[in-house]
Amino acid sequence: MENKLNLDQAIIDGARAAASRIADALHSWISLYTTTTIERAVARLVGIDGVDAAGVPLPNVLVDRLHEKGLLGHGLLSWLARAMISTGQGPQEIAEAVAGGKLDVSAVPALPEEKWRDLGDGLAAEAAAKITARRLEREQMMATAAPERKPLLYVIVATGNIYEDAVQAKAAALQGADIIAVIRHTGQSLLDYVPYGPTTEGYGGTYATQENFRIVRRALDEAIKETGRYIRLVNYCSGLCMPEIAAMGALERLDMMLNDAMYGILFRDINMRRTLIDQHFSRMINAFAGIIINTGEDNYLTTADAYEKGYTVIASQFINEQLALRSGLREEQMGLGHAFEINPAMEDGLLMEIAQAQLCRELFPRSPLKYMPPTKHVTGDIFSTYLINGMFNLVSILTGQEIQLLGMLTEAIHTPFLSDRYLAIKNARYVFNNARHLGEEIIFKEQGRIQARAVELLNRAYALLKEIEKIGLEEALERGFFADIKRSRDGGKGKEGVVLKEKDYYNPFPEIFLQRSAAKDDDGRAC
Amino acid sequence: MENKLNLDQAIIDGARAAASRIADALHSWISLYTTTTIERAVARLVGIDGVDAAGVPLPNVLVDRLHEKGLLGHGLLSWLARAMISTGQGPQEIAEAVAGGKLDVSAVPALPEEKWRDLGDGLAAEAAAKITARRLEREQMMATAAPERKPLLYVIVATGNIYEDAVQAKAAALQGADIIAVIRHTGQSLLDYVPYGPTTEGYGGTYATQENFRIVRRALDEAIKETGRYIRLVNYCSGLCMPEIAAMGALERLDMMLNDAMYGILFRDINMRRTLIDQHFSRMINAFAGIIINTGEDNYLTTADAYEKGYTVIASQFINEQLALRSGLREEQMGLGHAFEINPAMEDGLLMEIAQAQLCRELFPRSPLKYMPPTKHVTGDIFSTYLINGMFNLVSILTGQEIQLLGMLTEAIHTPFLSDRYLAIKNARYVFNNARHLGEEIIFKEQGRIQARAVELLNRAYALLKEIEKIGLEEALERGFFADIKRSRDGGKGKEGVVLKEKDYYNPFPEIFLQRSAAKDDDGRAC
Amino acid sequence: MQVDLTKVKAYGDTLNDGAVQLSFTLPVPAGEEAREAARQLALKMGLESPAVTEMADLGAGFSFFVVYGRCPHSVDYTAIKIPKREHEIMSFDEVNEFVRRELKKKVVVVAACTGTDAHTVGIDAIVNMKGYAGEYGLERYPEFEAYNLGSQVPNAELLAKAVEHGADAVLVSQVVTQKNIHLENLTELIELAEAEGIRDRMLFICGGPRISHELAIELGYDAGFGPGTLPNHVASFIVKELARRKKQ
Amino acid sequence: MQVDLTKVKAYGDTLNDGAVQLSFTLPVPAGEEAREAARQLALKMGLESPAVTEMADLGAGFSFFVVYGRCPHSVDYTAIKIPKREHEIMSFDEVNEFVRRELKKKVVVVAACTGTDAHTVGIDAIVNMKGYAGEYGLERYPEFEAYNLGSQVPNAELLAKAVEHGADAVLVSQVVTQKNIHLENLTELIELAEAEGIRDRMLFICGGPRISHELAIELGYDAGFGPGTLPNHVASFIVKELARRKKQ
Ligand code: B12
Ligand code: B12
Ligand SMILES: Cc1ncc(COP(=O)(O)O)c(C=O)c1O
Ligand SMILES: Cc1ncc(COP(=O)(O)O)c(C=O)c1O
Repeated sequence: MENKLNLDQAIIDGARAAASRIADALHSWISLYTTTTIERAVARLVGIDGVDAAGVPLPNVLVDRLHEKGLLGHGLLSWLARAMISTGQGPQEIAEAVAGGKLDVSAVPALPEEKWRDLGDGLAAEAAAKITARRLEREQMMATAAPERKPLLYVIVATGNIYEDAVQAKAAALQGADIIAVIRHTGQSLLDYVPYGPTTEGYGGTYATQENFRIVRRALDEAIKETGRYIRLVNYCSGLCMPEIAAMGALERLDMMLNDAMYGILFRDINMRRTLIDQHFSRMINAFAGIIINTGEDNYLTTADAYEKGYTVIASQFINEQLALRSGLREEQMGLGHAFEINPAMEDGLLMEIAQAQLCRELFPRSPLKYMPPTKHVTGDIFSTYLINGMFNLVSILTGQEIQLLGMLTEAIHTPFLSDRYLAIKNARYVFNNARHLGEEIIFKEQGRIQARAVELLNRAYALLKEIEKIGLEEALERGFFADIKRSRDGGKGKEGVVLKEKDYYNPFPEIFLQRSAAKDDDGRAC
Repeated sequence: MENKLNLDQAIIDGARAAASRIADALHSWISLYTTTTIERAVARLVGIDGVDAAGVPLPNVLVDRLHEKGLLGHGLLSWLARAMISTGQGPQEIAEAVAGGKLDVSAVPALPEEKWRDLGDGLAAEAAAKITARRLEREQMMATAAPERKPLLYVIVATGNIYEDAVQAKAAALQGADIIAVIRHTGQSLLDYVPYGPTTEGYGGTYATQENFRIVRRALDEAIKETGRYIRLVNYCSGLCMPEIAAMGALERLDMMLNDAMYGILFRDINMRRTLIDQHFSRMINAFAGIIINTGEDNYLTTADAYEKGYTVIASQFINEQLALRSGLREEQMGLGHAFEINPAMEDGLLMEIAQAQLCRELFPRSPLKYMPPTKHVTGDIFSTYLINGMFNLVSILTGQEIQLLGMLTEAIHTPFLSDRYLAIKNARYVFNNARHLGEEIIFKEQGRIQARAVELLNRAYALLKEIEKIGLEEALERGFFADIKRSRDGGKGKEGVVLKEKDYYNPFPEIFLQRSAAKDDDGRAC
Repeated sequence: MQVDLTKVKAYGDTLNDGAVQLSFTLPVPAGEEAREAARQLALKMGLESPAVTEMADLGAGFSFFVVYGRCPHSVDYTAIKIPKREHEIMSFDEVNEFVRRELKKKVVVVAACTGTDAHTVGIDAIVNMKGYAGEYGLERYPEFEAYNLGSQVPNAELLAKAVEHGADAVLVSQVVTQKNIHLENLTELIELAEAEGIRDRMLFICGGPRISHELAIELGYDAGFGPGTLPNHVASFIVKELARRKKQ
Repeated sequence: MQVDLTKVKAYGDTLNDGAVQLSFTLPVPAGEEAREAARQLALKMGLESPAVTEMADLGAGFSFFVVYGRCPHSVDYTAIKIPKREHEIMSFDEVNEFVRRELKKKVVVVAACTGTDAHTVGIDAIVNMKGYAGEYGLERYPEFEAYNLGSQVPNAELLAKAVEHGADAVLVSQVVTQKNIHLENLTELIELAEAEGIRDRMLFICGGPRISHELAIELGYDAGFGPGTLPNHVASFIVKELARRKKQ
């Protein structure tokens, strides 16, 4: 990575070290807890699926029962292993029995660890093998697919109906999109369960369900055959069910997940602890599954001013990076988010966008940055929006971004039409091709406006990180450091789902997941 | 002007010197001739206007009679002066008498020069005073108007109906346009007369008539009052009546004229000599009237490939510059044309556009370059066209252009709608403001793609100029050096209007016009 | 150019030319038949001599069109009557002064973005201290007592809070409009309020990017505010309307 | 997703949602009444629940609108029959070979851009040596004798030259279409040819950005060629059609 901005490496190192200490502080307590959704994710990983007569997912039924009886702190898997031994049934049958009232969770007899431990480990190993198989499947498909050209073109489908989504996802792929995200229903992140089966009604998007994952994956696999390119599928690993969605995604070969450490706290008012615990477990799954995560710093600039608060994005990226490393994610799996959200009416705004994008590029040289399009300041004038999106694309090719969320000309109006995506892809292809090597040809004036802005952003981010290191991330969130949103430490949804681990808490997955990441690659980095 | 391209000054000087010798060669014969339209322009300058019963303009009636009788080589003004003395009537009455068959042009008695010379000189001085008054009027209005911001926004109106044009011109000015051109009817340039009065029917544009000039000037003067900005009016000083239109424009306070030395030859198949003689006289008028001319090199790229033949634009600009200097035009009055016409599908095409635009800027640092938008490769996809126009605007602000012809989103479809202009202005304003100082912040890599392209263009232009110097411009036009169009020396329309000047040819205007230009400004340059 | 306001037509470059631009997608593959289908669709909308200026293959059996044509329809502009909020707009100081003078009590407002909608920027712009575009929000008005419940608030909870705080006005924001979810949510709120017998005890005001005053009135609200609304617009309406009702 | 081809509707993001986008200008000043006028105009085109997503003041009493709405109209795609040039397209070599084999004489074409239209790029693309998009033009075909008269050629002059050269085909280009000037010009040419009794002695072929084969047939031409035409398309048509007529 060329250093075009004249950055001071000591400040970069200082910022990273501060973020590391912030993450360490969080990790001093994160591992003490589990949550209802972590345990449900475990249930899903070992094959429990389906719903009861009332439509409640079986992982919820089972975990709720255990929670009611105060048994969750031991870990679902130890209970399940014991139940399997005592009933001679498999995980799914046991869950069905509990749901049908035929098995009382407290009726499963205690057994010494040696008796059930191998069974539990075996179940986990089997689950891990399934995930590994999907990861290898992806790697193989990618190896035979046409080589990728960066930035990758990322579009969303958001019809609310999974069958319509599938049609549109495939059409977008045929038009040239590399990455398709199925946007979620507005309300899903606050549901403390994952809906079941294919769904055809949703507002602002379609429910993330395992069946829906499968349906779109199938459509995109067809597109992969037809285009010879690998097409990535994305969903949202956020809200009250991050670990479960990570599990589902790992099993259905999703390729990317929106999976931020703080998004749920800030934008969904989910309890801090709950979110920080859940993100860790979900990220371990993503890391193991070879999934690229997308962080959500871009969202800060939709509520806070993008020029004023540009530095908060940088600070947050450092924190997200450190937390991600602790979950076993490689830098190459960290789609750190940033955005082109400065008011287009600002004089020299484009220069400021260039500075911010180039800064992200230089600070996180190995990460496939996720660059978000203008959304907040675009209007119903679809022509202007189309143009501004083009300038966004220009900054991207100029600064070497990798994951390009395409701006939609109707951003201010409705979730994208089929034709909006077509036009967006056409826009990006034109700009990327027509300005392909502009980045190589252009040098920024020493201490000019662009360099000065980048330096300012970095310095302010460093100052913020030092401040957060002092007060802790929780306090920083209470004071509204990010996104201009204040969240109290004990407020927010889902805190009742946080459970202190008992001494004998059993969950073999983290170890399995982190093991792989502990292996080193040629550069001596985790892989 | 910063040198961003690492150009070799010796080559620039060489190219300019070659162009100068090409112009000298032309001027060895240009001054030997007059043309019907030059003499008609003289008639118009001294106040002859209106049409005869058959609708033929009186300047034509008079000049045709003189031409028929072989009298034109002496110059219309000496005849007119003598006719005034012999009849005691004014120019207009005399013209009317000729048209009405009441005065036979050969019946005007010969008189020794001392008898009519003062009268002739007086008529010319009076005409010059009128033009000077309009020039001062403009200068005053500009002095009190809001300061201009470059690039100036230039739009066209082209309804075919002058009243509709006036409404739209004013609306465009209110929306922020700085310059309004009224596009001409498709057929006008081949008319060997200037239509008379207001016109409401035209295809592709509206006839240039003196009354039409007045109508739009009035509408724009209203806009000047309402906006506090000076709004420039443009028309086409080209075709078979260049000198007459220049005269009309000078009298009606037009501010710019499309006025190229070769456009008529190449794009209208007008006779070479006719065009080269006419352009010289018309440019002297424009020079004296303080009008900025716009040259037409951009048009070459609509018939020839813009990437392959980019250097022909540069060569032609050097020639146009030298010819313009010989007509008394200051560099500040030379809106040398170039264009953004490289196929948008070309990889790194934007870099090539930047190179060409920056090159023009550095070669002609004092000239208000006229930068033409993409036209040839845009399509009926109005969204894409809007975006490409935005990239054009970006190159303009990046390279310091001055006169920005705004691209229309419906370029491939129809002459502009009112809303097309609005959107075009919005596009330019956004890009210029958002990237205001980008040019100052960016340096081109030494010998990178951009610099290499600029050097290649300059070298090839220099080679072409040396070649033309050898063979003469006429031969170059015969061989299709410009626009991929071949024109034979003796072909083309209007050659019957070329008249060898007699020894006693009388026309005081060139001297008056060139006199002013001979005055020097602070920098020691003609002003 | 003299426009006949009883017969206003679209304007391209000549009065009454009726020029309009259209774009749409058809679920048929690109080709001459598709182009003709696009033309026919434009004809069905009444357009005269529609020209398909762009046809693009979108893959998967879809094609996209840009069409220009001449629309013969006209609108009687003179007959258009828009229900408008009648109260004039006052400044921050004027509003507070007005409350002190005319209402003589603090104005209580309870605000939320309801349903599953999580877009708080709009309601925050009106209510939060900081305000919008340089105008302070209602929280900053000394004569207002404002409660911002945030986003994704169920209608029932909003009403309960309104009663609890003795609200003079309920402010509700709706941004997501897909499948008209905003209309459903807004209707439900009014129905609930009526069922609870509190509809007339307070003002009900809604806002959002697709809300107009007209629409709000139709839905049974007292006022509606769309894009570009500033806090003092809302404050002015509330206090003037409260004063008007007080007098009755 | 099963499309009913007898009732094809516009597609936004759901089958049969009828979504279309419109933009236009109205000669009334921007304001709530103007916005409503825009909405009403969309309603008159039959759109359901039209939403005006943008209104801009254009100055001088005009305003510009972007509208989205749902178009209930549908088109019977199965009933669309497009007159098509039936001859298959041959390559440069195939055409020349065909002429040698079937016509046994050089094919003479006379081409021009007529009236006051000066756009030669299109006709040059078809006729000149260089051709277009990598395809050689007719001048380069050994079995063709092509005369390109250039632009702004009066119809009468074109016909005279066609007779003079014994043309097998007349090629005419029209690019400027404002106020349908192209239709006038093209009609005049055919009328002149009929008046002179030479209409059936040669093929009349027109082309240009707004020309379709269908339109050309309507205007009395033998064929029409629109955007994207390559020289060999035209050459193929000419030689096959000449051969067909020869056989009759
Ligand atoms: C910012 C934003 C977000 C932020 C919201 C952050 C936050 N805390 O608010 C984030 C990134 C979290 C977000 C998420 C989503 N968003 Co969003 N988002 C936007 C965006 C870019 C801007 C909205 C905005 O802030 N506008 C600025 C404010 C000031 O304007 P305003 O809301 O109109 O408010 C003004 C007036 O309307 C009025 N007003 C508004 N409310 C009220 C109330 C009262 C009482 C009064 C008096 C006045 C008033 O006053 C305000 C000031 O003038 C729009 C696109 C766009 N450009 O409009 C999409 C948009 C609204 N989002 C959309 C969607 C679909 C979503 C998601 C559902 C997508 C997903 N599944 O991930 C999620 C989930 C959100 C949910 N559950 O509701 C869609 C909605 C489509 C539709 N028409 O139905 C849009 C249009 C984008 C798109 N084209 O797809 N979004
Ligand atoms: C290049 C160009 C010019 C050049 C022309 C140079 C030249 N020697 O041809 C110059 C700069 C001189 C010019 C001038 C003017 N132009 Co012009 N010009 C264009 C432009 C940018 C491109 C046209 C073009 O070359 N297309 C490329 C060719 C290859 O495409 P094509 O013509 O469609 O040809 C293809 C097919 O249609 C077909 N075809 C065409 N003809 C024929 C004939 C036959 C027999 C066959 C088989 C096939 C065939 O095959 C070709 C190859 O596939 C268009 C805008 C645009 N982007 O389309 C405006 C445009 C055509 N011009 C326009 C106008 C108004 C003018 C002027 C009148 C403006 C003025 N008053 O100054 C002048 C005067 C010209 C005149 N008297 O006619 C308008 C026409 C508006 C309308 N619809 O009526 C346009 C659309 C621009 C605009 N939006 O205002 N122009
Ligand atoms: C990191 C991240 N997670 C999640 C979401 C949205 O999904 P939801 O709010 O439905 O969880 C976003 C929004 O774009 C996001 O950036
Ligand atoms: C220099 C110049 N003169 C004239 C014209 C066109 O006008 P006309 O051909 O009607 O003279 C153009 C076209 O853009 C031009 O560039």
